[in-house]
Amino acid sequence: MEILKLVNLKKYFGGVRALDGISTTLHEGEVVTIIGPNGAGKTTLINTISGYVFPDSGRIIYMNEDITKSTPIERVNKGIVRSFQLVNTFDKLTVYENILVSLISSRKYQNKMTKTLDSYTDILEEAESILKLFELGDKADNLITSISYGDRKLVDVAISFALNPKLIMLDEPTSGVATKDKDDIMKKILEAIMKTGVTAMIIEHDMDIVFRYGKRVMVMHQGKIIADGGVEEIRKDEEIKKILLGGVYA
Amino acid sequence: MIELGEVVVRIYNIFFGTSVLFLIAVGLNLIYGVMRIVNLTHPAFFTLGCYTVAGLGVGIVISLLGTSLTPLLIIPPLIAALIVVIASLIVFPLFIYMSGKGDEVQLLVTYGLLLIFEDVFRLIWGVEPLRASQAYEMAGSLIVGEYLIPVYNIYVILSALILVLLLWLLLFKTKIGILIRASSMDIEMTAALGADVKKVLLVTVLLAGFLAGLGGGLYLPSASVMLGMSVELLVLAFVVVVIGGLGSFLGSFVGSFIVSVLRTITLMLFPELELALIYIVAILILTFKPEGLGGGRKW
Amino acid sequence: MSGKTGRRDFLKGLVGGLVAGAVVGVAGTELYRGIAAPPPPAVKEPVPTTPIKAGIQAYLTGGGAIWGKPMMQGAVLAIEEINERGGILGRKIEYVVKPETSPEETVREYRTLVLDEKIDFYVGLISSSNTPAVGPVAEELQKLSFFVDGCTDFLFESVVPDPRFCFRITNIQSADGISAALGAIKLLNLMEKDKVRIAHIHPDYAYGRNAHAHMQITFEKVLGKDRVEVVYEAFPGLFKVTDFTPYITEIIASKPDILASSLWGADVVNFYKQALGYGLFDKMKFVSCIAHAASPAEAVKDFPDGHIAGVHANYFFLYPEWDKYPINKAFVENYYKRWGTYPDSPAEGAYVAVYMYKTAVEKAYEVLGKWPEVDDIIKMLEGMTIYGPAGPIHIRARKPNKHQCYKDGIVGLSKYDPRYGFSVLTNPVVIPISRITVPEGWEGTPDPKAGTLAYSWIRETWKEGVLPV
Amino acid sequence: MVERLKKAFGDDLRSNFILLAIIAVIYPAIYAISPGWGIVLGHGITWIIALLGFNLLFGYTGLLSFGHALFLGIGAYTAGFMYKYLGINSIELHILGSILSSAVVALAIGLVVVRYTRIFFAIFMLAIAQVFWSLYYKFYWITGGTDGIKMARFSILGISLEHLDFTTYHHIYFYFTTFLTTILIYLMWRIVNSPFGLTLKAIRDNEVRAKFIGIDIYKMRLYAFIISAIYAGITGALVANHHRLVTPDIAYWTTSGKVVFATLLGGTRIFIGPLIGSFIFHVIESFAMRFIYWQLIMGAFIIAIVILMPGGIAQILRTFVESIRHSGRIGG
Repeated sequence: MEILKLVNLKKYFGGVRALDGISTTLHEGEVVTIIGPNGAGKTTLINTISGYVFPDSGRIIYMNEDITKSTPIERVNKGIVRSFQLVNTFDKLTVYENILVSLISSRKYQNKMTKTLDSYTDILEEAESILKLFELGDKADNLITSISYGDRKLVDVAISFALNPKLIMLDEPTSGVATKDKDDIMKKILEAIMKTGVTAMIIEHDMDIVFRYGKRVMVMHQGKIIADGGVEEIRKDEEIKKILLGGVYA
Repeated sequence: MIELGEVVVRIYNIFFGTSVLFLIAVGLNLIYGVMRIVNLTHPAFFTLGCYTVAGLGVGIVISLLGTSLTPLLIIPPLIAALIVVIASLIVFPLFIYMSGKGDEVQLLVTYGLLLIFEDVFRLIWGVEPLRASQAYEMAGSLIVGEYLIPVYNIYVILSALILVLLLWLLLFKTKIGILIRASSMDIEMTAALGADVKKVLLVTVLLAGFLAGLGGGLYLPSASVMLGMSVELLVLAFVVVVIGGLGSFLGSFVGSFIVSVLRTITLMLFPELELALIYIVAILILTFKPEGLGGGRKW
Repeated sequence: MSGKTGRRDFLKGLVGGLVAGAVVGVAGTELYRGIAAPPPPAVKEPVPTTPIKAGIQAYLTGGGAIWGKPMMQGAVLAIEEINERGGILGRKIEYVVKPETSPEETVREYRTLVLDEKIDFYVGLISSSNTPAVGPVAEELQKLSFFVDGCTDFLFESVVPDPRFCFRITNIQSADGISAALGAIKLLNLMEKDKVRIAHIHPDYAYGRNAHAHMQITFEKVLGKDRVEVVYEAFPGLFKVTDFTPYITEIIASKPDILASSLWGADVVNFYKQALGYGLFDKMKFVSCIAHAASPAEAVKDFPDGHIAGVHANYFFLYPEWDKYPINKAFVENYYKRWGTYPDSPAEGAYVAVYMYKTAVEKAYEVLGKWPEVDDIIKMLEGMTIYGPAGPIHIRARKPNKHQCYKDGIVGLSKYDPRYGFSVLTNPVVIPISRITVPEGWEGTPDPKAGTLAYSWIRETWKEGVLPV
Repeated sequence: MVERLKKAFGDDLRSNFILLAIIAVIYPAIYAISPGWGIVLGHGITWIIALLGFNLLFGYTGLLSFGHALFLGIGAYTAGFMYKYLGINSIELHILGSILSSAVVALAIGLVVVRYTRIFFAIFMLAIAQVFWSLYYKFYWITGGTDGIKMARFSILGISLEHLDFTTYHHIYFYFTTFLTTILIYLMWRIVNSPFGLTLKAIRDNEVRAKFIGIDIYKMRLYAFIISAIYAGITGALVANHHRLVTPDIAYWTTSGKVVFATLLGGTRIFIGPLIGSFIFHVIESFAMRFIYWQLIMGAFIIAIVILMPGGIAQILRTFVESIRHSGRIGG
């Protein structure tokens, strides 16, 4: 079943064409990795789908509904969730509380102010299972600022998962993480995606990671999708390699 | 029917009011602009300038040079500026401590300093209002139609204009000025580029102190200074910077001008509303144009 | 002027035994009222030797300090004088000073004075906001309290209509505005004018509003409503404004004959200084009810000559004339010797308050033969008349304004005096207080807008076009 | 899993109630030795409520209000008007009235101001509070201007206290307020530990992320603003009854300053902070006022505390208590 359809999305910042006519379709349960050099428009694409910026033209169809003009909150309520490139957590709260906040929001409990949290066993249980999903259980009571960067990235993703998303968009979940930990994090994230069966869109820079874990890969360059296909297909394309090398490694 | 003389006097009052408010607001904005510190102590520096002239400066000048106008116009405000610069130097370590700390730390520390200053004034100068209006009286008055206007106020207006010019030259044409402006945009970047940020901050604090001291020194002969003045000036100064735009050099001027115009108009038409109207305008501006009427420009 | 005659009668009767500097309590006919007049006991019980403790509360910071400091000095001077002469019946007086600030904090400090410091009596307060706050607390804690100022009519008309423990020394607030207006009418010959254009500038708080209302109704009644025209009114916040130039311009532009004002402290300094530069004083007469009242050496140093100088209807140190009234001379000299400055209205008020206590205790001791309880002291105070530096001062025993002190008001013309180096009050007009205040037993209701009985009383009982003094 | 919600010292109810109980027990002794200090404790207990409200907004939501005097003023004038114009002197009704009036005013103002944060919010609140303050001045024929509104002693449960001596009267006031404060502390504790409370903290820490997990920041802030205002309004009504006088001073910006400083003194990141702050602030203030140069002492205290104990006094207490517990555990 089609979950997301982008129709000719355009977004210009001054003279820069961040999105220059993006059209594509995502199906339920699909995991898409987006790659491309810096400034290709990857983050702008996620920003546009999540409602952080509005496109200059084009349409966003989500589950057969036009959400081009919906607010970020409306989209979250419909199940479109994202994480950010830099760690974006609630810094004075514990790991556990970070996840709870997210659960409160997804259950629409944020207006409940007469009873303390311990009476909401449903979200407490769910928080435990999310902690388990990301293997964060032993760090649950630590302040988010006191755990390793890699773990914070995981919490960041876990916050998104707690919103019970249908479509999750992760903006470079391993960026800034020490190389040796990247595998571990990516593995945990993908496992979570598999277990929950959520549709996912992941921006990733590290080619090794992409080629090891990716299935469908989408290549962006100068605001356009220049290739879209299986990992092997993309890996073999010399043209793409040149662009990626020019953009990332040069 | 409004006579021409009346109009002239009112415009003249507006210029005078603008000059005085500008001299208070510009330092407040300078420190906020560069250090992001809301300096509640600033009005105390202005008041210290006033006290210095009344309690020290004029006495020194008269005992050394006798009662003659020109030295009385020029020297006491400079003494005031010097004293306030010294006071700024003394409290400077606190400003270094505060920069980068939360709003609440800044509010607490600068308010604590304000309280301390008020008592220091009392300790040194006592409880009676002080004044030193020799220069104001000797400068005499000009006749405008049926009205008289004090010449001294013209001197204050001109001095403020000259200060604006000098300040502009300093900020836009000198190296330290460029560094100050750069720091106000992005202090980390400025530091990364190899500038001695601590020196820039020191210059900023001293410059703000200098302006406040000079402002107080220029203002005093036309008024008096008393305990509690800094606390009263504080809220007014805030309104000025809110109307003009927080941290904006141009905004200091715009805010001062608008508050002066508002005062003159309300006092002419409905004097009961003076204070309330100024606050209400500040609220309206915060509601509809939170960057202030200075156009949101930093400089 | 009956006020002066009364004073001369007294002076004639003043015996030579009067010690210069001592304030002598004169037992009026009412003094023994309330005590079943027993013959003075033959044997007097010994007086405790422990010191008496006085609590003083005065503005020590902010714009009010210009009143608070002399008030404290007046009280301290009286205490020191008394101690020098052996105290009250041999008991020395100790004192504790606390700051007067906002009503909330003032009440708190008052309570500390009474409950912790265990003072025997209290002298203090300048602000009209603080007496209504402290008054009920004084009644509640049953502590004999002399309020020096804070003269709002509101205190004894509605807040504490039936006081036992609190007394107030300076004249009631309404008397202030009324006497200034009457003084202006007399000294400026306003009765002869066809039309009087009036501008007003008062501080925006209870005192300024009160002065405005009472000056205005006095002008309207005495001159006739048709002959008075208000051309401008402004109420700058108390000590909130330092640049008065826009006000000055508007006042000049409205072309008044007189400018009625109750600005005081730094406000009056700023105002007249700036007004001089704009030539305001050449174009109109300034009628102030208070400018010369506190710290005149600071407040009105080079005030222009020939304008109405008000002293809050209380006291100016040159009057009563020193040669005719040695109590004042001695007070001024002692005060100057002790503090290096001339006394003013708050200093005199606090000074008198301490002596009132002394006099009442001594009189009660004479009658009872033992150190009196507070109730006995109060009985002595009610209806008492004593002679202070400003002349005779009478404490009311009956409503309205029971426990309010009354003395003749004084208004004059300003004149710079090189002997003192500041502007003084000359050509004094003494306003007999009985002519301008609600008589004892008068039953009316306070005017709803002006809020005072005095206002209703003038509106209802004064004849239009007649000068009552 | 509920264990994870267990609170450290200061964020638990128990330490709050123990502290309150200690004060309630020692209060009569202190009053007997020095009634002045007993009354200072009375001030302390009264202001806790407003400080709790302020801290919900600042410590938990991240909005620094420099105009909380606005709501203290609303509460106090509501009580004053109820007495002056309706002859009501029941303290329960005064409190109910001020809850209603401060909620209504907070709703009207909150709709605009909670759009702003940081210094803009602070100054905005300051300006609005100053407008209200100048209105209390200007409409003197309604508000009594600076003379204020004088109130009689309050009645409680319909029983008049008019004929009691002051000491008994003050004891009744003290214990009534302690009772009320206990309830309000309990309610506030539930609020900050509820899903709503955690949501507020999330907004404080990261507004953008909060928005992207679907939280309506504007609405949450508005709710917090209104609750905060109600708490301040209750203190206003109590202060009016404690002093039995309402003057514009309570709405002046220096009162706002007092709320901010007392809370910060106690500590804003710990639930018990306002409780500690209120007592310590009043003790310091009363102590400083025993000297002529009290502003200097007060100012020096403020600066010293900010620099030496940036987390407030509660933070130091917590470190102390936790270290004792910790060493106890090791020792045992």
